[in-house]
Formats: sequence, structure tokens, C-alpha cells
Amino acid sequence: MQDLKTIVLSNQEISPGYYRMKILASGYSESAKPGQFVMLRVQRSFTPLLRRPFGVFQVGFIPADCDTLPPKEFIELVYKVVGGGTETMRELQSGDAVELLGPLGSGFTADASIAEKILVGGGIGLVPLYMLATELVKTSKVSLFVGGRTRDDIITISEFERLGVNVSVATEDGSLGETGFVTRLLEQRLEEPHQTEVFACGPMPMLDAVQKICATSEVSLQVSLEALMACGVGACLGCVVKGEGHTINEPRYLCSCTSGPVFNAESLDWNKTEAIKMVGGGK
Amino acid sequence: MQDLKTIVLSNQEISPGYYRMKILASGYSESAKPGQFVMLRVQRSFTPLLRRPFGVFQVGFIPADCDTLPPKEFIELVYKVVGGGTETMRELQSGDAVELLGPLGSGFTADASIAEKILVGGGIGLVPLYMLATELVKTSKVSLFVGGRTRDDIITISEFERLGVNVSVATEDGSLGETGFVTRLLEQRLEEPHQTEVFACGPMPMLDAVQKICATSEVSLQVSLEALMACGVGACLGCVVKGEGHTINEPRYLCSCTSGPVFNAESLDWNKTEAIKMVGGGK
Amino acid sequence: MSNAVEQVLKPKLAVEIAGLKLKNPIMPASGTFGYGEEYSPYIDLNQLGAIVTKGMSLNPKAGNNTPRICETVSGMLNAIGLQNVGVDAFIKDKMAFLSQYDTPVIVNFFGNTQEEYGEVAARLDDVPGVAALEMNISCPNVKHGGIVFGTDPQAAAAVVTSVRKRTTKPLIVKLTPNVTDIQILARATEEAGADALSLINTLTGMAVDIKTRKPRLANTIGGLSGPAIRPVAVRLVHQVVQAVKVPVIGIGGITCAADALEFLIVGAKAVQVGTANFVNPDAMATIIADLEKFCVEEGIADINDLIGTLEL
Amino acid sequence: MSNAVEQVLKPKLAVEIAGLKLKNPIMPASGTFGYGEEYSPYIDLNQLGAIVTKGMSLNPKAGNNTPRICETVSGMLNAIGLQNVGVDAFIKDKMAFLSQYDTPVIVNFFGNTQEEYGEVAARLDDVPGVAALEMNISCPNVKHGGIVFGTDPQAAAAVVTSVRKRTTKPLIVKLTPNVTDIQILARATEEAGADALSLINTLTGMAVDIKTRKPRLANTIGGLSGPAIRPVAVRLVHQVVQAVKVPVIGIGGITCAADALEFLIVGAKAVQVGTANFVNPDAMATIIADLEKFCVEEGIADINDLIGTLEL
Ligand SMILES: Cc1cc2nc3c(=O)[nH]c(=O)nc-3n(C[C@H](O)[C@H](O)[C@H](O)COP(=O)(O)OP(=O)(O)OC[C@H]3O[C@@H](n4cnc5c(N)ncnc54)[C@H](O)[C@@H]3O)c2cc1C
Ligand SMILES: Cc1cc2nc3c(=O)[nH]c(=O)nc-3n(C[C@H](O)[C@H](O)[C@H](O)COP(=O)(O)OP(=O)(O)OC[C@H]3O[C@@H](n4cnc5c(N)ncnc54)[C@H](O)[C@@H]3O)c2cc1C
Ligand SMILES: Cc1cc2nc3c(=O)[nH]c(=O)nc-3n(C[C@H](O)[C@H](O)[C@H](O)COP(=O)(O)O)c2cc1C
Ligand SMILES: Cc1cc2nc3c(=O)[nH]c(=O)nc-3n(C[C@H](O)[C@H](O)[C@H](O)COP(=O)(O)O)c2cc1C
Ligand code: FES
Ligand code: FES
Repeated sequence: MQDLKTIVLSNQEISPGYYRMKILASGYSESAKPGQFVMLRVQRSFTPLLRRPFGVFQVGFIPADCDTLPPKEFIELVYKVVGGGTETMRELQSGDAVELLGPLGSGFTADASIAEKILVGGGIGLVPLYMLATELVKTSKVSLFVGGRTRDDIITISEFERLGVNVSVATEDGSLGETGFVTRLLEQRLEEPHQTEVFACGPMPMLDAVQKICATSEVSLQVSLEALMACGVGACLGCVVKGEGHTINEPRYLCSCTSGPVFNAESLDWNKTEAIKMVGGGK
Repeated sequence: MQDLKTIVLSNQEISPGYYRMKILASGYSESAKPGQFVMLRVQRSFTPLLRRPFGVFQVGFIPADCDTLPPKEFIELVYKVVGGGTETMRELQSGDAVELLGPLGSGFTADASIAEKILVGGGIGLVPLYMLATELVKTSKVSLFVGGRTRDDIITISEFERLGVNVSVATEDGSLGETGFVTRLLEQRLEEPHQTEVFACGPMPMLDAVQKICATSEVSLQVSLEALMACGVGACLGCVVKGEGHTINEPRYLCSCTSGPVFNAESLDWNKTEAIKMVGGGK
Repeated sequence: MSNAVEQVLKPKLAVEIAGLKLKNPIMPASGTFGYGEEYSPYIDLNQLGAIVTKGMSLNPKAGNNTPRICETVSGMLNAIGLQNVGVDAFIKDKMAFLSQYDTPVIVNFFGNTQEEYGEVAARLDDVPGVAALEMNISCPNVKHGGIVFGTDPQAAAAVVTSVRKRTTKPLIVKLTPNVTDIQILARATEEAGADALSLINTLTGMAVDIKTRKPRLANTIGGLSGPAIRPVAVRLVHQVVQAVKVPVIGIGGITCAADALEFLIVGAKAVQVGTANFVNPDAMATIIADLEKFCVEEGIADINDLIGTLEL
Repeated sequence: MSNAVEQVLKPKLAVEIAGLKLKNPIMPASGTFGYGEEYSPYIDLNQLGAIVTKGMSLNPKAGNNTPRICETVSGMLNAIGLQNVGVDAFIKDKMAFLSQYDTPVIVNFFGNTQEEYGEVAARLDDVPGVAALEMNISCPNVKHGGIVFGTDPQAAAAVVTSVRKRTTKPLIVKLTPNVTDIQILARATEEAGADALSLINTLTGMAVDIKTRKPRLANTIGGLSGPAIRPVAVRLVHQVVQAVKVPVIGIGGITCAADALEFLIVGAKAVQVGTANFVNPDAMATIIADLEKFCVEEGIADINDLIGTLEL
């Protein structure tokens, strides 16, 4: 964990609205684990004010400019432009300054005794699964089910294929792969019981469905959640999610930046609880 | 007067911390008068929030990319980097979007019956005098007295010389021209009475001294003032300066964006009046 | 069916406030749009829901010493000191220009005593072309130790009551945000006869030049406006809407249609755009166009169907 | 002579507040620095003037429903709901870590009733390593209709008086900015026994998601912090400094040394850095270094010579 004042190495559009950004990041190739994230500061002014959380897509080395120097370590992010922060990011160019706090959070933990692994990714939720896949393919058979609205939302899958991951695609408009939700693919695969382990990241409705399917099939599931974050280090308590056993009267919150963003599905509360309102804006 | 959504044509450092910026500005070659200014918006976010006022250095035409098209009109600004807004400006490149409100304010008005004109500029205060000089040299003998802290603060004087203006320089550290204040040069010139007209722009202490000298010599003086401005069009009343006859009990304020920024020296109050404080932040 | 499609293509933006019919809910905030004329080269005043003038007093006011403004992070401080030409000169010199437009003119005004407030209102009462009055109660009451009218429920009610007696025009009371409980003030002024409430006026603030160690404003303290204050304004408008029956006009840090929509959704019937006019002289025109687009996208045929639809 | 040069080269930054000796006037604001531990990988806690903890209550608090935070223009809203481990767990689990450092620990705390406030203070009273208490009075008094203690001079004075009886530690009372007249509150709490005052807590604000038409916070309203609020904070600190004799700690939107200096110049003896920690985990280290540089540049040998030197 460190706060690096560093620079962008490259920043490229890979699909309409989706970008890959390489950032010089010494230490990351050793320290970053699959499922971890960084808090990125993209400009000096206060708009946007807060850092933005991004999953680690991969870490690696690029050759140095000169043979006698060690290669440079980088971290790669893949992001979707959705608002002010990511709009600013899209404009960054090689050499621009950024600040990188990380690597942060829990990572995925694979059970070595299970030979088959299934990854389920929705849209930009694919990101943390790539670094996980690079690890898993070393010892296991890995499948990826990936979904999105249209084919533009299906990104980096050739990268997964190059690792030897078996990729199946579903799009809501049928422009690539099966038509429909990615969860259909998972459901089909888990129809006949077999020993496997599922790792999922994507929008909440997708995770809800994945959780139901895995619970029914009694398959172990780890999910990576996206929560609003201010600090990323457990200080603000802004990023909590509801933990298993949460009720209105006895709320149980887990910090998603320190206990997460990857959680075992059983440690979370999957019921839709009603919002409670307090008078006064207590902190 | 128009609010142009336009682009930067070029932006170059001309001396440490001083820049020249050309902006595509159709209509300006006809509409802009010497001494007028523009309100420039340099970025989409709210830091900085307000537009920044800049004097018009010159207007002109550049050849179009294609012979059959009309040449492009531009406006040129010269600015000094002093804070957040000008820091942002320095980073603008050819093609970047800016918004340009103007041309605004009163201009200088030369008395055709007076054959000799004296311009007095302090530092960045030189800017509005250049466009004035381009007009004055057509009919008069024009001298420029220019001052600054060091020689780095003496900018664009070769441009004035190219117009045929007689340039005398004073720097406080003696690194260029005479050592001392520019007002010494004016004082010397006005020692023996002769018919002339003075146009001055620069920091307040300089203008104070120029006013005293001109008043003593009974020479007519126009000054261009720098006031804090929010709107530039007479709506906010933030930019007022004290008018002739101003007292604490009967304050007289003049809007420097509409009645100015160029004023006849006699229409201003040159006494240092005490600040009055009110309870409550009345608007 | 074709009718429904047409409605969606051209949503209805008109709103009504205290009998005043506005083409749309967008108008300038007092003191940020001069007397209208200043911005007429940049924006078509006929487009606006209403025009709100700089605040008028009984006698002309020269305003405060300088510096009067200073920029802060995403905001600005001002202590203009309510400089204005005085109500009589306004009627004589400024109304003719404003009357050319097919847009209701709302005259903002203030006084230093209860009597002054009443007198200004009376002088505006029979002026043709004045559609409504907006009463700025964020001024110190010089007869009562300088306590700001709008921070004291009794004083606020009293001054509104006395103005109410002297005008037949719709009376909008503009509240200050610098109070502990805005709902008490809102109810007090409603009961005293306000036909509508507008808020917020500026938050009191201050900035210091660390080199000279002087306040950045000659007046030491001033009013904070701009995007920085919007969350405070939205909260106060939300609270006032819940406390009163009269229509509420939302003000504070509005720069774009999305900002305006926050206020409309919490229940403001219209909004005023202030500091943003300085940044973008055509801000209000853009907001009106984008409000229309938003309604089309969201299938809202009439903006009134959106007002007050906050889901709690 | 050589001595004078040395002094200028290494200006004295130490300040004293209610008997508490601080290495420098910079400390975190409660709730933005966790229990200290969270930021210890990024900033040397020994550098700080003090460490201020998250607010403690008698019993552990789970906090509010989500979403709890949202970003606004140059600011953020939060409605964390005062989530904390409870005072006993704090003493048991968190103090050992904090006691390693040579930096005074200020424990922020709150209650829902006067009794709770007193009880928390009492439990902290004999804890070694706790240098002072900071009492957050921006909480609703559940026994009195939920009115926020800190907005009512009587309630504020009463709760401070009762806490004062139960602690021998220096007592800092943290004021809310959401009041009409901060000077009344400041004097009331000073008279009730506060050894120092800190301000501001967050401004109450709200933001709306215009697509879902829901508040952006589950709690509807929350506290606005960050650079956006600084002018309001500077004004309030200025007013409080003029109203009381006890030392004042300035808080609100501080991101850099220049921001901190505004508060020191108006008379704050120290400052707290809140939201800026989220943006820059080493913000306070940079501020301390830059404060020192500023003193050197301005020829200030002792920061105390700068405090309260506002020129009016
Ligand atoms: C642990 C974690 C990992 C993430 N990894 C990635 C990734 O690899 N690639 C990617 O494109 N996105 C990722 N996200 C989401 C990403 O953080 C948001 O898309 C981004 O912050 C949006 O910022 P904005 O200013 O463009 O959007 P705005 O909508 O303007 O943001 C406004 C505020 O909402 C927050 N916000 C908006 N959307 C989200 C979201 N989905 N999750 C969390 N906060 C949000 C922002 O941080 C900001 O505070 C991740 C989020 C988390 C929590
Ligand atoms: C009519 C007019 C013409 C001007 N012409 C030029 C010019 O040709 N070249 C040039 O370099 N500068 C010129 N200035 C000054 C220029 O506007 C300021 O230097 C600039 O606004 C500073 O902005 P900043 O954000 O970099 O500085 P900051 O100090 O961060 O600005 C903070 C605030 O102070 C205001 N401000 C700061 N300094 C000045 C100043 N000297 N005058 C007015 N407002 C100020 C800014 O507008 C802003 O609101 C002119 C000013 C006026 C009023
Ligand atoms: C320069 C300036 C002058 C103002 N003058 C007045 C005034 O005369 N009367 C009034 O009621 N409000 C006045 N206001 C307050 C605005 O009308 C508005 O309430 C406030 O600025 C908040 O809106 P904003 O954030 O959109 O600017 C003034 C504001 C500014 C910035
Ligand atoms: C996420 C968050 C949590 C906070 N929690 C507390 C708290 O527990 N007790 C308290 O007295 N103030 C709390 N505050 C208020 C801060 O201590 C501080 O007064 C306020 O944020 C203004 O300072 P800033 O603008 O520097 O953030 C909290 C603020 C934030 C942003
Ligand atoms: S983001 Fe601050 S505690 Fe998780
Ligand atoms: S700058 Fe607004 S009136 Fe002159």
C-alpha cells in the first residue's frame, strides 16, 4: 500500500466509451493481488474532488528505454466513461501525472482443490476477473461467461482466450453470442451438479441472479462489489455493504474497501432490506 | 458584443511566465477598439469558476487553409501567469475550446489635435497599449515608456519598435534600460512643458505616480484600470472604482467594465479613502 | 396517439406562481442580471420565464467599498452593498426597456426599516409592467440593532405584514439560508401574507488574503454563491416545500438543467439562476432547451408532472 | 544574529490549546481519519499536531443505510450515521495502537441524550493516552424531540455542563454551523465549561438523482464538507474568535497550507483537515511542510505570532 505520484504510460479507446490505461507503478507486480483495486486521482483541481476506485486489470513490465536499466513496472486499468471523473481520465495522455493509492482491498482466493473455475462478468465487471484468470489458468480449467447490453460492451475477451480461458458471450440485443442475460449461460452450465467455484463481478442485478443460481446449485461463490467510496482505506465508512444477518433493527455493515471489494457470497446479505431514514444528517 | 464559442490558434511563452495566445475570433477585427477587453472562459469545470478579463493586444487575419476561403480573424492576448486561471490558460493548445465574451468596455480616445502621444506601461499593463499604438502611429509621433521589475518583465517591445514607436525602458533591477521606475522617464520628459497626451496602464502605484506627474504638468491622461470582475457587462457591480468627488459619506462608484476600463484621469478619485465596514454581508 | 407523440415532442414547460404565468420555470436571480438590459445582447429576454431585477431601495444606494467580490472554490463571495439606482429612477429609466418584452418582470426590493420596505412596495404597486415583487429580507434592520429581518421570525412576519398592506401585486418573499430553522421562517412569512417564497439568498462567508492578512472583501464578510452552495440550497428548498402551501422558487448554484431539476424534483415550482449568468451569459437559454430535452427523454409531457416528485 | 537566522530557518510551529502541547497546529478532523491506523501506512502519525478519532458513542453504532456518501461540486455529502465501535471497544482495541505515537490523541464523542454524553466522557476520563475530548454536539437530542443539541443555546450549555462534571481532561466542544447566531452558541458553551471550541462541523445539505428522483443519500440529508464550504467556515471561526476567550480550532475545507493559514490568521490556534485526507492521504504532511516554508518566506519565527493577526 502506497500513494504513488506517477505518470500515465498509455491510454487508448478499445471499444466505444471503454478505455485501457497503463500507469507506471513500481511495486505493483509484487504487491497487487487479483481482485484488488486502486484509488486514482486524475487532476489537481477539486472537480472531481474525490479519487475514483478502479479494479486492477493486470500488472506487468515494459522494457526500459535503455538496456542497462531495469524494466518498468506498470499497472493496467480498463474503464468505462460514465461521468465527470472518467471523462477527465479519457483525456489523459502518456506522461500526464496521476496519483495512485493502492493496491487496496481484499482479493479473490481460489480453492486449490477445485479443478474447474467459472468466471462471470457483466460489462466493465470483467476487469478484476482478468488478473484472476492469469492466476487460475496455471492450475485449473477456467471458463468465462461474459454479458453486456450490446457487442460494444464485450471487451478484452480475446485477452482471456489467449490465456486459454473458454469464453462464452451473451448480449441483451444478440449482437454477439447468445441473446439474453449472461446468467442464463451460468444456469445452463450448473444444471447438472459438478464441482466448481464461481467468481463474479458486474451490476447488482446480475450478481443477485448469480448468487441465487450458485446457492441453488450449492456452488461456492465470490463476488466483487462496486460501492461508492471516498477514502478506499477504511476511514470514511462510506462504502459499506450489508453483511449476512443484517436486519433493520440490527444492522450489520461491512466495509467494502477493506473487507471487500471481494466477498464470499455467504458473508453478504442478499435480501432487499428497506431503507430507514433518520432525522438529521448524522455522520 | 458577442459570446463566441471558439478555439485557440496558438499559445506561446514569450518570456518566463508571459504568454501570447491567438484565438479565432470572427468579427473582432471590425468591432474591437484599442483599450477594450474580453472575458475568457478557459475550462468547462467550475475551477476556476469565473471568466478572466484580458485586454485586447491586437486583432488581425491569418490566411485560410485554402485559397478560396476568406482569411480567418483572430484576436491576440498577452498574459502573465499569476494564479489558477492563467495556470490553466498556459496549458491550452491549438484547437482547444475557449469562450470569448467581448469586445467589452470603453476604449482609449485620442485627441486628433495633439501630435505627440506618450504611452506608459508597467509590466503586463503594456498589453492594451499595443493596439492603441497601431492606431496612433498613423497620425502621431508616439513614445512608449515601459517599466518592469527585471528585463523578463519587459515584453513585446520590439513589436512597438516595428510600428515606429520610440521605446524607453526602465527596470527596477537595472537589467534592461534605466534603473528605477518607469515614472522617472515620464517625469523627465514632461519636465519642460509641451503639448502631449498620455495613455497609461499598469499597477496602481505606477498609475498613481503617473497621475500626479500629468496633473502637475497639466497634461491630459487616460488610464486603463484592472479591477476584479465577475460579469464584465455591468450586471454584478463587482468591478467599481471610485469616481471623482467620491467621499465616505457620498460614495461615487463607476463601473469599470462598462464606464471603463479606460477612464479619463479627471473622472477618477485619486485620494486614498478609508474603507468603511458594514455589519452583515449585504449584496 | 399522434397527440401523445406531439406532447412528448414539445413538452409543456409553463408554470404558474401566485397567479403569475411563466413560459417556463427559469428566471435570473436578483443582482446577477442587472436590470435585464446588460444581458440583452447575449440572451433573448423573451425566452425567459421571468426577469428578476437587481434589488431596489427607496433611495439610490452607492454600495460598498472595494474589493466587492472574490472567487472561492466553485463559488464567489460578494459584498456589493446593494448598489442600485433607487426605486423612482428604476421606474422612470429602467421599466420602459423591460416592458418591451413579453416576459413578466419581478422587481426585487429591500429596505433598512419596516417603513422603507412598505414605501418601496407602495411605489411599485401601480407601475404597469411590474408583474410581481420579490422582497429580500436578508437586510439588517437598522432600527433594531442591525439584526437581519430574515433571521428573526417576528421581525420577518412584521415586515411582510406591513408590505402586504401596501401592495396588490403578487408578493414573493426571499429567505436567507443563514438560520437554524428555515421552516419556522417560511411559515411565519407565509402566514404574514407571502404569495410565494424564494430561496436561498447567499450563505454568509469570508476569505482572507494570507499575504496582506486582510479580508478579501473590503466589507470583511460577504455572500457566498455558485455551485459550491447547491447542496445546502436543495436541502433548504426541500424543507420549505414541506413546511408551506405557497409555491417555492429554488435558488442556489444552478448552472445547468440537471441542477435545476434537483430543485424542481424536491418541489420548487420555478428556479432562479444567479452566478452562472456571469460564467455563461446564455446559461438560462441552455437550461430551458435542456429541460425540454430531458422531458422528452423521460416522457414527461408537462413539467408540472415532475415538480415535487421526489421519492423518499 | 546567527540565532535569529536559525530561528527563521526553522520556525516554531508548536501551539498550545487548553494545556495541550501540539507540535504544530495540524490535526485530522473526526470521522475522516478513522482510528488513525487506517492512514498510518501513508503518513507518519508522529508528524501530526494531534490525532482526532472517529466519534465514539456509549454503545457501538452500526450507522445509516447506504448510499452514505455522494460527491458534489468541490465537496461531498455524507450521512455515515456515526458508525463506531463504541467507547469500550475503542478503549480496549484502538488505544494501544494510538499510544505508540508521540502525538496527543483527542477522542471525539457524542450521545443521544445528556446522560449518554456524560457517561462516554466519564469512561474516557481515566484512560491513559487520551489527551483531550472533543464533544460533537451536532446530534439530535432524542429525549427532546430530536432537536440538535448544538442548535439550542440552553441544550448546548446543559449538555456541556453535565459532561464538564464527568471529565478532568481538556474539553473541546465542536460546534455546528447550521445556526443563526454562532456567537450565542459559542458563549453558551464557553460559559458551560468548554476549554476550547472547534468548528465547523458539516453544513446540512442534500442532492437528488434526477433520473431515479431519489435523494442521493439513503438518509435524504447529510453533511456537506470539502473545499466548497471553506468560506462559510472561515467566517464562522472569525465570529467565534471575537466572541470567546478560549482557544478555537478551525475546520472546514482545508486542503493546503494557504487554506490553513486563512483560519490561523483570523485567530484559530489550530486547524483540522477533513475531506482532504481522502483526496491526499499525505495532505497534512504537505500542509505542515508548507506552513514552515511560508513562515520562513514571511520571516515569521513563531507561528503564534501569526495567529489572529487579521487586519481589519
Ligand atoms: C472496487 C471498485 C472497482 C471498480 N473498478 C472499475 C473498473 O475496473 N473499471 C471501471 O470502469 N469502473 C470501475 N469501478 C467503477 C468506477 O469507480 C466508477 O465508474 C467511477 O468512479 C465513476 O466516476 P465518474 O466521475 O466518471 O462518474 P460519476 O457518476 O460522475 O461519479 C460520481 C460519483 O459516483 C461514484 N461512482 C459512480 N459510479 C460508480 C460505481 N459504479 N461504483 C462506484 N462508485 C461510483 C464516483 O466515484 C463519484 O464519487 C469500480 C468501482 C469500485 C468500487
Ligand atoms: C480590464 C482588464 C484587462 C486585463 N488585461 C490583462 C492582460 O492583458 N494580460 C494579463 O496578463 N492580465 C490582464 N488582466 C489581469 C487578469 O485578469 C488577471 O491576471 C487574471 O484574472 C488572474 O487570474 P488567475 O486565476 O490566474 O489569478 P488568481 O489570482 O487565482 O485570480 C483569482 C481572482 O482574482 C482575479 N484577479 C487576479 N488578479 C487580477 C488583476 N490583476 N486584475 C483583475 N482581476 C484579477 C481573477 O480574475 C480571479 O477572480 C486584466 C484585468 C482587467 C480587469
Ligand atoms: C453579485 C451578486 C449580487 C446579488 N444581489 C442581490 C440582490 O440585490 N438582491 C437579492 O435578493 N439577492 C442578491 N443576490 C443573491 C442572488 O440573487 C442569489 O440568491 C444567490 O446568488 C444564490 O444563487 P446562485 O448560487 O445561483 O448565484 C446577489 C448575488 C450576487 C452573486
Ligand atoms: C465522512 C465523514 C465523517 C465524519 N464524521 C464525523 C464524526 O464522527 N464526528 C464529528 O464531530 N465530525 C465528523 N465529520 C465532520 C468533520 O470532522 C469536519 O467537521 C467536516 O468534514 C468539515 O471539514 P472538511 O471540510 O475539512 O471535511 C465527518 C465528516 C466526514 C466527511
Ligand atoms: S471507502 Fe472509505 S471506508 Fe471504504
Ligand atoms: S464586472 Fe460585473 S459589473 Fe463590471
